[in-house]
Amino acid sequence: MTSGGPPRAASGTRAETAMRFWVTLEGRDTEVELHVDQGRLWLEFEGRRLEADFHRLPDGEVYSLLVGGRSHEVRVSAGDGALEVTIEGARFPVEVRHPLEKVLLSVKRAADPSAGETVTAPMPGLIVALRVQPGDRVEAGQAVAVVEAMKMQNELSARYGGVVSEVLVAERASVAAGEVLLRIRPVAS
Amino acid sequence: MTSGGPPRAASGTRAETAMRFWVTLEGRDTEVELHVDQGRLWLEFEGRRLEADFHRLPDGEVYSLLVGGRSHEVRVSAGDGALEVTIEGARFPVEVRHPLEKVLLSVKRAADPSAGETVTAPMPGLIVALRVQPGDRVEAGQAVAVVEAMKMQNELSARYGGVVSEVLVAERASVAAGEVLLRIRPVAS
Amino acid sequence: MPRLARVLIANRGEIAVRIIRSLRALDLTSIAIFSEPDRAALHVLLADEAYPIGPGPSRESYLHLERVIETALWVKADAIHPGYGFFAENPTFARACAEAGLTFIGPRAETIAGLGDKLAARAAAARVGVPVIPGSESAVESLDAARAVARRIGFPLMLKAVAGGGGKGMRVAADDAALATAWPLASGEARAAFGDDRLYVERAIARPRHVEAQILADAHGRVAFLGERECSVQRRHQKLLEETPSPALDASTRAALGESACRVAREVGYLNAGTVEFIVDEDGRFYFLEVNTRLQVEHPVTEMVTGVDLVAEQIAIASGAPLSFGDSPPAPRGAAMEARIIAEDPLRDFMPSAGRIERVRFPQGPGVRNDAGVYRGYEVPVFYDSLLSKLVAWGADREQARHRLLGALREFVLEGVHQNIAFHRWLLTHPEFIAGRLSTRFIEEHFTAAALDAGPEATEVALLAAALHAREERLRVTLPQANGSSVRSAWRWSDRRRQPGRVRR
Amino acid sequence: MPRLARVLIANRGEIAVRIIRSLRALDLTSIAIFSEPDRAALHVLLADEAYPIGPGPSRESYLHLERVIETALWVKADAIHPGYGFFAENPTFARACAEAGLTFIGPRAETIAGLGDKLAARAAAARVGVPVIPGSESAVESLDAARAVARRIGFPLMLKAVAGGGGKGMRVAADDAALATAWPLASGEARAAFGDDRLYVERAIARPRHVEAQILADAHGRVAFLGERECSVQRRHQKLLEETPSPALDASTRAALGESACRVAREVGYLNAGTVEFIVDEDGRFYFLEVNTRLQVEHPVTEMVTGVDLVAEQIAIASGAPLSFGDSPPAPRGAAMEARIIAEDPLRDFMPSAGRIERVRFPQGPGVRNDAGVYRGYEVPVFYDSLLSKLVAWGADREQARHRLLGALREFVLEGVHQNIAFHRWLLTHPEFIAGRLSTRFIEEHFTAAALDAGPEATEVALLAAALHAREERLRVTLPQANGSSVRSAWRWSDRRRQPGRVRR
Repeated sequence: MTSGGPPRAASGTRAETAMRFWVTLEGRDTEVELHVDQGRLWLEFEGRRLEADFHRLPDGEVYSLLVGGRSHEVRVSAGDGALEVTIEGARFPVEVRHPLEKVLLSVKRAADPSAGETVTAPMPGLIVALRVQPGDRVEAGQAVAVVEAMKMQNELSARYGGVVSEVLVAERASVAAGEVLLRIRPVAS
Repeated sequence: MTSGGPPRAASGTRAETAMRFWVTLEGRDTEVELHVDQGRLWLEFEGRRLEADFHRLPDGEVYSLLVGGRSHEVRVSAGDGALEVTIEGARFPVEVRHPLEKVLLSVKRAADPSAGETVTAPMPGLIVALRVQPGDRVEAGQAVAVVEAMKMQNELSARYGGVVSEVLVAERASVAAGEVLLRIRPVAS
Repeated sequence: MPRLARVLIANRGEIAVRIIRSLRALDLTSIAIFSEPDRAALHVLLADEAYPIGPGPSRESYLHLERVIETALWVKADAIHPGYGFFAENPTFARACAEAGLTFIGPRAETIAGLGDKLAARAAAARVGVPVIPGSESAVESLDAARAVARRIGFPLMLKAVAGGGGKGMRVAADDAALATAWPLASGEARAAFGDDRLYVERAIARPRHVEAQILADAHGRVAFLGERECSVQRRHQKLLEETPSPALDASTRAALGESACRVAREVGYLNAGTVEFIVDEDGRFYFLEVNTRLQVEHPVTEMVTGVDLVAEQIAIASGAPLSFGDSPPAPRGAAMEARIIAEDPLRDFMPSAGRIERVRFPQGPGVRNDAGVYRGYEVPVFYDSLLSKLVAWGADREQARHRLLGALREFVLEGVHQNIAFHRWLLTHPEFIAGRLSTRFIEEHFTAAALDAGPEATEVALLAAALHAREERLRVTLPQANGSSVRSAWRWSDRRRQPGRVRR
Repeated sequence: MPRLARVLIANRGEIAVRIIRSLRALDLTSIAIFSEPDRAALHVLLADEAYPIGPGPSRESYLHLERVIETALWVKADAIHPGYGFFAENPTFARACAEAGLTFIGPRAETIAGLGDKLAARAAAARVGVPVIPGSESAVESLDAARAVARRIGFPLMLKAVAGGGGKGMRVAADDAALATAWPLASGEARAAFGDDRLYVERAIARPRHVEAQILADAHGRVAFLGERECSVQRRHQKLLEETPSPALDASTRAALGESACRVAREVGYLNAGTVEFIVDEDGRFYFLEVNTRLQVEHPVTEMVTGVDLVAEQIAIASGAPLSFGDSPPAPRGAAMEARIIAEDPLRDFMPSAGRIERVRFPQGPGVRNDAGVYRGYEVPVFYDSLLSKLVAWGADREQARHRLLGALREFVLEGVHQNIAFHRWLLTHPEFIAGRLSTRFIEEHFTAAALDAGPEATEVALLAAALHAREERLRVTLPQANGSSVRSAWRWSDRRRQPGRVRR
C-alpha cells in the first residue's frame, strides 16, 4: 500500500476489457484506450500512458484523482452530448465519443455551414429588442436581438448572415438559456 | 401579496381534498386534517388550526415554513416507517400513519412484550466483547455485549432479561447500526 | 432615543444575510422581505421572520416604496436597514420612513439628497479645503461652455453627469474633436439614466486609483475615520477586488486623506456610516470624488482590520447611541483583501451567468471570511445582481492576506454557474498586482481570456476524468442520430469561438 | 537552517486541513497521507499531494511508525507535521524522524519524553518557583505511602498516573476508606493504559478551572507567551468549549501565569509551540499541571485574538527562523470562543454517532471561523475521533464573541449524524456560563437532557412539517403488514426510552 512503485493494475489480470474512445479536447482529436481496475485507471494514446488513482466523491459528478500523488478534484458535467470538465475553476469542454462517430460526424460537419444558423439565448433573460423580422437580410456580425439579464443587456449578432427565415420569440418574452430565438438561412453571395 | 391578512387558501375553492393522518409526537396521538393549497398549508386538530406558508428547498428533504411570518427551516427524514423532524438542531421523532393503522397497531402492541427482545447495535462499530452465549440466562439490565466505535466503548444490556436464544455475531466483527446482535427469549418468572 | 427591537431589511442576497447576522448578535429581531423568486433565498431562511413583497422585478417588490413601508408597518418594525443598492441612497425613501414613524438606518434624507448632487458635494469639499479635481464649478450649459472649461484645465478631460453614478453619462475626451462627439452622447445617456441631462467637466486623471475613506458619525458630534480601502481593480465601474490599507498611501497621506474625509462629513452634518471617495493620481495626490451615503459592498475589509462591526455601529447610531469605541477608533491591524465572487464568465467577456448552484464548498480557515448569499441547490435568479459571495482574507501584512486569499480561492468550489474564481487567482498572482501598482485601468491593460488558460497538467487530468466519466455513464456515449441533431448540439460546447449566439456588450 | 519545501502531515481530519491551509499560505507543498476509509476525506482533497498509508485502524496506518517514515522518505518530504494526537507527543517518532533526516515540526524528542513524565514536569515547575498542587514529590510506592502523604496534605485527594493523560488512572478519594478502594483501581487502570502502574498523590481542588498558556519558543532563545485559554467546560476530560481570555484571571494574575509558563519552558529548553496547563482554584490561585508538547485542538481562539498563525510559527521555528513578531508578541485584541462540534448525541449520554453527512450549511459572517473536517456526502468513519468541526467566534469583548457564536450555531446546519449544536446553544445561554463561573464540573452540575427540550412553537412546527412531508411522500403512509413487521420497526423511533439496545458507558 505504499505510494509509487509499479501500478497495481499492471501486475494483475483482473483489469476489465479496455474501452476505446475518441476524445476532442482543446481543438485536438485523439483516440484513447481506457483501462480501469478497481480504484486505478490508465489511458493510452499516441504512444503515451497516463495513470491515476480515482475515487468518485459522494458529492455530485465529482472525482478525486491522484496523478502521481498530486491531488485533483475534478467535476464532470454533461451537456448536450458533450462533457465539461472543471479543474480548480478552469473549464475544459470535452467530447467523448464512440470511435464510429468520428466517421459519421466528419461527413455531417462538412454539410453544416450551408444549413444556416440559429441564434439562441446565451442565458435566461428577457428579450428587450428584436432588430429583425422574417425576410430581413442580415450581414455577418449584424445585431439581431438584445437580451437583458441581471441588469445587463447583451446584444446578439448573426455569425454568417443570410435571410431571417423564422423569428420564434416576441419582445418582452422571457427566454431560457439555449432557447432558439431566430433562424437565418444562408444566401448565395 | 401583503403579509398577514386572511389566509389565501381560505377564500378560494381550489384547495385539494383534505387528508387525514394519525400523528404520534412527543408521546401524544392526535388525528389531524391537512389542507394544502399551492404554497400554503393548514392543519386542523382538536379544534385548533395551525397554518403556514411552505416551500420545499432544493437541498434535500427540507422545507422552509413561515408560520405567522416566523421563518423555520425544517428537515424531515424518513426512518423505518417513522419520520424524524429536525428544527434548528432539535429532533422530533414523529409517526404519521393512516388512521386505520391505529386500530391494527393497538392489537399488535399488546402482544409485543412477550415476544422477547433483540439487542441491536446502536451505531456502526466493532464487537469487542460478547458476554453471553446461547442458552445463558440473563437478568434485566445485565451487560451482554460491548461495541467500540470512535475510540469509545459502549456496553449493551438486556432490557427485560430471559434466555439467550441466538447470538448472530462474533467478537471482532464489524457491525452496522441497527444490526441484530443477539435475541433473548422471555422466560416465565 | 428610539428602541430598535425589530428591524426590517429592505434588501436581499448577501447583504441582507450580513445584516441579519449583526442583528442576531445584538439580540434584535431580523425581518426579511422577499420577492416571489426569492422564496427560498438565504436571507429568507436565516431571518427570524420573512414576508412576501411582490413579484420578481425589483420595481414591483424591493423597489416598490409603498409596499415596503406598508409591510414594515404591518409587521410592526421599528426600523429599516436598506443595505446597499435599492433604496439605500434614495432620499424619498428615507423621508417616507420618517413620515411613517420608522427609523431609517442611514444618513438623514437631506444629506442623501444633498450629496446625491455631485457638484454640490464637490463644492462642499472645496469649501473646507479638500482638494478636488480641477474642473467646472457648476453644470456646463453647452458644448461651448465645456470648451471654455477645457481651455482652462486642458485635455484629456471627462464629462460627468451631475446626477451621476455607475459610469453612466461619463465620457473621456482626448481633444476638442472628441469633446464635440462625446457631448451629445453623455448628455443623452444622463437623461436616459437619471432624467437629468446636466453635465460637468473634470480633468481626466491618467491611470487613477480609487481610494475611499470609511467614516462613522454619531448623533453626538463624533466623526471617526476607520481607515481607507483601495478599490482600483474594476471592470467597467464594477469593483472586483478591494483591499485595506491602500498600497498607494504612506502614513502621512493616509492621515491627511482621513482628516479630509472627516472634514467633508462635518461640513455636511453627516450622520451614520458613509464612504468618502477619492481619486489618487500617479504621483500619490488625492482628490475628492464623491460621498456614498450607505454601507459599501466592500465594508468587510475594514471590519477585518479594525474589529468594528460596521452594521452594529449603524444600528447604534440610528438608535441615538454613541460610537462603541468613543473618541478613538481601534487602530487597524494587518491587511485585508476582498474578492467579489460574481456569477459571470471571464472567458466570454464577463457575461453574467444564472442558473442552479450545483455544488459548493466554501473556503474556511485562519483569516478567511466568506459572506455568501447562495447555497447548494439555490437557483440564482435573473432579476438581481450577480454577486454570489464576498471572499475576504486577513493577514498580518498584505502578502499574508494575498496568500491566504489565493489559498481560499483554490479551495473554493462553486459549480453550476460560471464564476470568476479563476480570474481572481490570475489577478492575485499578477506581478503588477503583487507590487501594488494598481489603477482603474488594470484589467483593460493586463487581462486577456488567454490568461486563464490552464497548464498541460490540467489538460491531462481533464482527459483522464472525461474518459473515466464516459465509462461510468456509458449511456451518454451514443451513436449520432440519422438527422444529425445530437451531433449538432454537441458541437455547441466544442469550441467557444463557434457559439451560434455571439455576445457583445 | 533546513529549507522545508515539502511538508508531510501525519494526521487527518480538521487538523490536517488546518495545516494544509498554512502551508498553502506559505507557498510550501502540502502532502497528505490517508488510510483506506479516508480516501475521500477532506484533507486528501485539499492537499497538493496525497498518498495511501494503510487500512482503517490507526495502528495500521496513521500510527504505523515505519510506514509513515517510509512514505515521507519515498515522497521526498523535508519535514513532518504531526498535528495533535497520533504521533504528536511520541518521542520515539520524533527521534525516528531525526534519524531519517526529516525535520519533526515540534519540540525536541528529549523534551517530549521529559515532559511526558508528569512528576518530572512537576519537579521542573517547582524548581523555578512555579506553584504546583501540594502532593507527593515522587511516585508513591504503596497504599501506606499514599496514606502518609494524605496525612500531610489532607483529603480530598487525587491519585494520578505518572505516565497519565486523558483521565486514565485518575481517582478522587474523599477519605481514608475511599483511598483504600481507589488505590488498586487506579494502579490497575494505569497499568492497562500506559504499561506503567506508578501513581502519585495530589490535593483535589474543588471545582477547578482548567486554564492553559500558549507559548512559542524559537531556536534563538526567545520564549513568548501568547495569552491563555480557559478550557474548563469538559465532559469526562473531553473539552467542549474553550475561550480566551479566561474570565477567571485579572491582568496581574494573567501576567504572573504567562511569566510562570515561560519560566517552565526556559527551564526545560523548550522549542516550538507548547501549552502549559494550570489548574485555577475557586480563589483564583493557579497551579502548574502539565505541559502539552504539541499544537492544541483549541489553538484557533489564540489565533483570533493575536492574529498570529501558530502553525506558520511552528514551521518557521522548525526551519530555524526566529518568531515572526520578534521580541513582542501582538497584544491580544478582544475575545474568542470555540465550540467543538462533535458527532455525538447529547440526548443519549453523548454517545458518538457515525454515518453520512446528509446536508451541511456552515455558518459565516463577521468574526466567525469554522474549521471543518467534513463535507456534504462525507461518511464519518468509525475508526477515528468524532470531532467534526471547530466553530470559533471573535468579538470585541466576551459578550460579543458569545452572541456571535450563538448566532453562528443557530445558522449551522449539519444533518445526517447526531451532533451537539443544540447542546452548545444551551451552554452559551446558561446564566452561570454568561457570568463566566466555570469549572470542570460545569456539565455534571448543570446539564440534563431535558435542557435541550424545544418549546411548544417548535413542536407545532414539527407537526406541520411531518404532516406536509407525509403528503408529499404518499408512499410512506402504508397499512401495516399482516405479520406486523412494518409496525415493529416503526416503533423503533417512537420513544427513545424503548430502544431495544440500551447503552451504558
